Amino acid sequence: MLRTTGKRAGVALVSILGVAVLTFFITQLLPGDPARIAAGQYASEEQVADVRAKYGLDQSVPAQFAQYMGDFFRMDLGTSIRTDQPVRDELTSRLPATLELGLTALLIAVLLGVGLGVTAAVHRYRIGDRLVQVFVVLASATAVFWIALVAITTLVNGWGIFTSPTGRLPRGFAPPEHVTGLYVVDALLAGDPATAGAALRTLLLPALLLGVLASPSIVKIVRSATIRALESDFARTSRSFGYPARSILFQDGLRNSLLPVITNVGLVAGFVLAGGDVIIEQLFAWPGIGGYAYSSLQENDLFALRGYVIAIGVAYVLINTVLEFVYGWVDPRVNLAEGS
Amino acid sequence: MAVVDAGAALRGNLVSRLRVGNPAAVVAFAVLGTILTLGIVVPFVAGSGDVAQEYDGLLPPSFDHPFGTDRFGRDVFLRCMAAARIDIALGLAVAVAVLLVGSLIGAVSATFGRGVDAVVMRATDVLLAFPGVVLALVITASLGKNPWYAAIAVVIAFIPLLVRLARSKALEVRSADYIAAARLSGASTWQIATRHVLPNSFKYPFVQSTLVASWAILDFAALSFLGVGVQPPDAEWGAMIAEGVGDNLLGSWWPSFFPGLMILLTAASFQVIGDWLDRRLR
Amino acid sequence: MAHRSRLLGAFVASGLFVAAACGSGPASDDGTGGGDGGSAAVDELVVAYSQDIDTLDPHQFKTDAGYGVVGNIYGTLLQESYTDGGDGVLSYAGESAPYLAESATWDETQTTLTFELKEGQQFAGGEPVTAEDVVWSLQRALSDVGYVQAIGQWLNITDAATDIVATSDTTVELHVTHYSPLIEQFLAFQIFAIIDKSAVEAQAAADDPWGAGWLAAEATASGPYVVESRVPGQSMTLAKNPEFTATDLGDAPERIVVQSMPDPQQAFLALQNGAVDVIFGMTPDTAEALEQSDGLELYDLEYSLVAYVGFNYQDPVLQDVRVRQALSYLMPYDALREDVMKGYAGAAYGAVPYPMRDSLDETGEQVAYPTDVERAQELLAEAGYEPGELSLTLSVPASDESLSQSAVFIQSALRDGGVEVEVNEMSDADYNENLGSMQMFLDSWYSWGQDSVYQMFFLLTTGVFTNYTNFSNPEVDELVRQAMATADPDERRALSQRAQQVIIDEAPWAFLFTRDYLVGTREGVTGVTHANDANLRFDQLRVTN
Amino acid sequence: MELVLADIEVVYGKRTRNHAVRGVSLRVRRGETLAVVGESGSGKTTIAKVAAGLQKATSGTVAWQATGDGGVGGGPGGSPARRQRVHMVFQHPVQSLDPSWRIRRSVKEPLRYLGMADDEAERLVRRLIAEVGLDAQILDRYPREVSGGQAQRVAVARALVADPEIVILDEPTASLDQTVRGRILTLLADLQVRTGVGYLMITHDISSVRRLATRIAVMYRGLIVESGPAAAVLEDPRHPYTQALISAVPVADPRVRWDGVVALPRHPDGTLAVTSCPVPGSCHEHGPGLHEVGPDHVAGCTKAVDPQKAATT
Amino acid sequence: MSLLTVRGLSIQTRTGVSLVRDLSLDVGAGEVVGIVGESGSGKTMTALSLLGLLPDGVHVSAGEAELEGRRFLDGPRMLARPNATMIFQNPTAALNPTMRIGAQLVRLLRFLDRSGTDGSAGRRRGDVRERAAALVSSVGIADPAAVLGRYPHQLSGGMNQRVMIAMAIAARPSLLVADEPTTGLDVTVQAQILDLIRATVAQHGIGVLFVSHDMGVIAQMCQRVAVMYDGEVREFAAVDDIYHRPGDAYTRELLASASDHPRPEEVADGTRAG
Repeated sequence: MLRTTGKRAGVALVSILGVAVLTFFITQLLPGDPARIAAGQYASEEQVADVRAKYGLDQSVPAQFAQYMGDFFRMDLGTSIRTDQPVRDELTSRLPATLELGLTALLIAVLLGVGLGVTAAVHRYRIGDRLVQVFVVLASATAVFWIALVAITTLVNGWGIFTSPTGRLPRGFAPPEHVTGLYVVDALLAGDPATAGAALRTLLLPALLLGVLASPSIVKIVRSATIRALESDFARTSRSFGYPARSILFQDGLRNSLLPVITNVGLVAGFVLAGGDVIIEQLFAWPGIGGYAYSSLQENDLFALRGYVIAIGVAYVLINTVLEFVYGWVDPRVNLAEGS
Repeated sequence: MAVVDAGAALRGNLVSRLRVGNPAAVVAFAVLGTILTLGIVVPFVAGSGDVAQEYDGLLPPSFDHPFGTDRFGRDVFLRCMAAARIDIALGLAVAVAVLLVGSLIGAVSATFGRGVDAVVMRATDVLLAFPGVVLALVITASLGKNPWYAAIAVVIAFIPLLVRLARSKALEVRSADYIAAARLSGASTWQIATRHVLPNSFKYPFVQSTLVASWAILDFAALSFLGVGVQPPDAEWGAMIAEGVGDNLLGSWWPSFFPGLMILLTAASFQVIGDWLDRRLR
Repeated sequence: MAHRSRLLGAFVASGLFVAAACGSGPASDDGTGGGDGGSAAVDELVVAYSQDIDTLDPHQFKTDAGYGVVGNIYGTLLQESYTDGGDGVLSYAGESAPYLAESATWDETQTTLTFELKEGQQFAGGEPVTAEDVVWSLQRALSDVGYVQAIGQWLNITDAATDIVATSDTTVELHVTHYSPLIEQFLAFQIFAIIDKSAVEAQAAADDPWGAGWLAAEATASGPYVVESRVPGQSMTLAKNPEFTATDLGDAPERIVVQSMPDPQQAFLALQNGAVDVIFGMTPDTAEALEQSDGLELYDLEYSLVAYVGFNYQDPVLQDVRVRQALSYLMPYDALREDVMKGYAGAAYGAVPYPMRDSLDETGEQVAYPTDVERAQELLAEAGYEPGELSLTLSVPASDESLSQSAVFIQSALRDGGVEVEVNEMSDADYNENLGSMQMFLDSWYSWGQDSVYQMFFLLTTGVFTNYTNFSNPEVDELVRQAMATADPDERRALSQRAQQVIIDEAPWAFLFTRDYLVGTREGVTGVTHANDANLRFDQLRVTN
Repeated sequence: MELVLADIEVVYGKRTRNHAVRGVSLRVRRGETLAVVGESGSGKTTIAKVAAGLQKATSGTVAWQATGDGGVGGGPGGSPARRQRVHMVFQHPVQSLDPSWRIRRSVKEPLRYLGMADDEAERLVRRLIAEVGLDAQILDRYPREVSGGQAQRVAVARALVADPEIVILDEPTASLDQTVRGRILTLLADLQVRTGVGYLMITHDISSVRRLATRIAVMYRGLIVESGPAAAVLEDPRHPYTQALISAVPVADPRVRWDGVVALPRHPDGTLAVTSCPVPGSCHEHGPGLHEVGPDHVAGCTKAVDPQKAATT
Repeated sequence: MSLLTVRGLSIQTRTGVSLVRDLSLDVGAGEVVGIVGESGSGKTMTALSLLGLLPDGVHVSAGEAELEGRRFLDGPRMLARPNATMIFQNPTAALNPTMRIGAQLVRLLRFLDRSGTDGSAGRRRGDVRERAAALVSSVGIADPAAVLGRYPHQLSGGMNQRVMIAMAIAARPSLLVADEPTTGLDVTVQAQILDLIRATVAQHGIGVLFVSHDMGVIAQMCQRVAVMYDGEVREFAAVDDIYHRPGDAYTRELLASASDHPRPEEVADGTRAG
């Protein structure tokens, strides 16, 4: 157990290092002269040179790389060219918004994915299954920016079901006291259900869009795993004893199909926290790190973009490492060391 | 046995297989075929709709303009069809590139093992640590705004996926009994790789590449939507949606709705075809 | 989409402002125009900007949103005076009034300007505003910490270290080489904001003596508002500064929420459903939609914000004046004003368009090269280009909807005239970095103060770094130089107009149109400032109903 | 020619050091069948792979020795094509044929690598297919289109087509039905008579051993615990494990009373307990040496020399 | 009177392919009746149909069956409690891989308690684990506590089959259906499992329907045997008659192939689809 833990941690560490190195070299290719951008359009050559020196951009690429890796190990992501603030702080301050959106979306994706997957498995090869399959194809072929647009036009502007996409809280509500940074949670902790409700209503539409579009891979996996489990020898054993259908579905079917979901959650989290998030945060004026990344890209803000990419890469590696542990803990078969 | 028209037999066979096997696949082929045909034919016949103020701006869908006109007075239908060429061609090109490069790297990794394999696996680990769109976004930003760069970025983003798949399938095949038999028959490593491993493991990446085409179209549209892919005023579905965002919110839904619908139909068709191939080939 | 509004292009330029050569001494009364209304101070106003507030350092410039907000947090020695036209708009009265200063006095030689500070004025942190703070703030402005240095020469100060002096705790002297009315105009802008020296120095580091890192995110307000809270990337809430005593803030809104809304349509919808009270800088589309909505108000403010296609003189093709003129004749001026700008635009006659003072065009209707395809083709033929032979690249900043839409129309129109154009949409960062090296580019520019000489100096005289076309004409250079040294308004106008005519003939730009400044509000919001710097003064906003 | 495996050790896992095979020596001659018998985990499959050269031994040698029979002989075609020494027949016949190749190409594969001209190879393939009792039509089919029994015949044809010295049979009938199983065994015996090929048969199935083996080696936990002529080992097993193994086979005759099954203590995970030797003072104290218990018959048990003692259980 | 009577059982797939045709057999109380045949002969389908376990797309098309005089058919189980239970080939796969053995036994015991017809209703929860341990030790497992705490993949096939037998017995069935219960197990383990089945059957006096392809196992386990080929029963008779006076050609072939000595004519007749 200890050895596998060490090995996994080692692999994670190597991946994180790789993330750092790759990020450096990709962002090194970014067009434009970051120093000139930082110094501003009206800076003299001397000022630009000063800025270049300040950010260490006057050094050779290997020297910059050494500096960068040193900073990386000190968890220093540099200073934003745009705002002159430490990138780490800027990311941290925006992270709760992204986490609130991403985690809600992830929750929706998992609940929807498991629900539909199990439904399809129970109704396998029949009409219920077909309908779920149609959903899977449509949801995985839908462009997130398009459906977000359609949803805003109809659900928000047309029928007023959801609040206007102007950030995390509608007008008239003050952000709750910072505890977790998740408005809904913080508002509930502060005993302010009205604010919590308003925050949830604002959160719901972007989270739903992300969650629904992220769910197909979970549906597919849950469906096939549940079918496999329900058609397995051990489910047949359960039927031979005459266990009720519900017991077979939960104890034999779902219990065994949730395992592959765990590994898939990593991929879904990637979409929800980064891929789709950049676009959704743009469209919903959501003040998270996705919007930050996009602005940084627009402004060729080398350090901010680099910080974002590293943060996402590292977070992704960590998420997957944690999931591997969870998987090993949940699935007895993975942990072979216990056997002998 | 009488001489039969082999082509007709094959066609009949294919159609009947499709019909019996999967009505969804028939629909998917039909949809994709229609879009592709229109994408090729329409621009020749009616122009590619890139002339501003050819018509009045923001006319709603009608008989003359089935998808309406955009703010520049261009026919949205014509532009959607002109875009179809670019999007589908790019989706397919990305899929083929990913398939070839990914399978090659995967097969090499599986064949040579050890050092090469370890390096390739760590590299894919690292690449997979970045969600596809983010990776593509950063790469495009680095290379510069250009549809080709965006396509390359999408290719790079998907390659690790195919490498993984090709490698694991190649490893699976390599441990099969018939590989042992071939080795005992005197086949060299190269002969085993080219004659047994590749043909038997190729179909999995091949099936996957159909899905890659679907995802590539989505990602490419997303990049264009974010402004780093195809640049307006060139027609591309994602870019068209980006252009139509404002009009959409102010009540003219058609300039952005139809390109999105095209993406949906095309990507869904590739998905269905992928699922169908998956079932047929396994 | 964050910085969709390409107003950045204009306001990058707005860092450079010039004041009209009118104003004599300090203005008469304490006078701000003030809103009518007379109602109690409104509790909260939500103002939407298209960008995020990225820095609070008044000497840094990144976005117009950040810039506009800073002006409400920091006080200056002088401020603009406004006249209330009764239509909800407060217009610049053409002179400056004391603000944090009690008085501003020139000596007889007009080389020393002495400021007496108002008594009892404090920073939000509680520290008194002293002469030392003023000196340090002005020195900081003129240091290399930001871009303001570039305008420093216009204050006629030789050395900031020795020419800005505190003679007592409440007295500051500026020693200048010679008098210029521009000096007072400058000092009314937030680039000469008064900052709490001790607070900043407590945070300054060895490699950052001016505390740029700290000031970017923090502010010790000397102006009417303090930063109450901030959600990065989303909003900033300002509250009335309790320490501010320079003017009476009695009727000013208690709280201003500055909301970042990158998407103009979203902002408009938010205004419609009451989530937002004021939109600063609307697009023509949303302005048009707003005018068709009930319960909303559009403030359509005319400015000399000129949109133009710049022709790079370093390009061999564009060096030929016939080509430049031909291209100018091909531009679809009417379509741009009507279809892109939805009529919220005027004609631009030359580089100094109406309503800039001293413009050759007094009505805003003249066009130098009206659309004329035949004439254009003749000129092209003279220059040796048959239809279809010429193909050019037009760069445009993607974030400015109006400009990128204009590009589509221009591309189409030029194609009709036999010139192929490839449109290159660029991010703001790319675009700004490549200004000066692009073949043809679409840009818009606004000079604070709307002064013709200033405008021509920065855009069209040889060697100036914002001369993005690399236009170089000895006659223009000389005329501008003379005008800058001339105090007499009539003589200055004559020199300016001669230069303008040369520029029109040379056609270094295609002079497309002037853009109106569009502020949308819900009904009853007044006190919108038609300011020299095209910024809102939050303390002037009122709500009546 | 004779295939000689000497002191083969195979260890899996660098850290876990799982001894799959612990010092096994074997020899297989042309014309004879050596059956390696054992239960799962005994290391018999590993031995097969090592003998085939598909896996490297951690230590020990695999070598060919001349036996004086000249190594020349009438192959199926009487051709001097004998350049291949060893081939193999696998447990799962269909899986041992490349699914994307027609049967013809699979059977011909060894000949192609020997550089034989195609028409000659075709003749040889057809002859072999006939010899394994199949119709030539089957050559145009794909593996998925034939039955398990047919596929195994094809596999036998392929194994023999290049006229090897030794064919390794890895559980050749384990996945086949009872009646097919009998026919394949008969075919193998028949082909051995005709071609003089030697078999190294790996199996857990005692009844197929009875049908084919000339010699038997019993493996247990990576060791050979007993080996000798088939009849001797089957009729007079000396090692307690061999006795348990043989006694456990149910006899297909209801009149034969089936009792006296030797129970072997096991751990819950199925591995036999180390103290499984029913005889006190077991070989585990003295090392697993093999002792001569009869003509060419050895057993790795100190008490096995005295059948009286060993049989008491 | 026999315990189990099956008359005219036919099983078909949804597409009409016939898997079992007109099968009749009976099992007496305390009797072990074998079904022997090769793969595809329909023997496993017959066994599964009796417990309503036919896979999707396969159904009983005709026939009837009686257990202890009560009629039932394929489909939802019609009996109030599982008075017929089954053990399977590949016991490791027949147990839920994500539940410890103890939990699976407890699940079964609780279920049996709830269904309550074995007179044990209302037992307290506390003793369920003890009963589970007792069950496990009753099938010859030396260290019940250790086995209950393990997952199926941590136990050998033989051990898992013992657990399956314990579970099958826990339901106090009158009929045990055993579908190739020792196929895939090592021969020495097989001997022990077969011993256990014989002992258990004798102890509880239940009838067994024993499905196998192995003529040796059948010979040693059963009193009567049905020989199946291609969905039909070729011969149903006492085991001694089948082995020594086979009335059917196929039975003779089976016996021949199972014997140690080859018959020369086998080579000639080619191979059948396997």
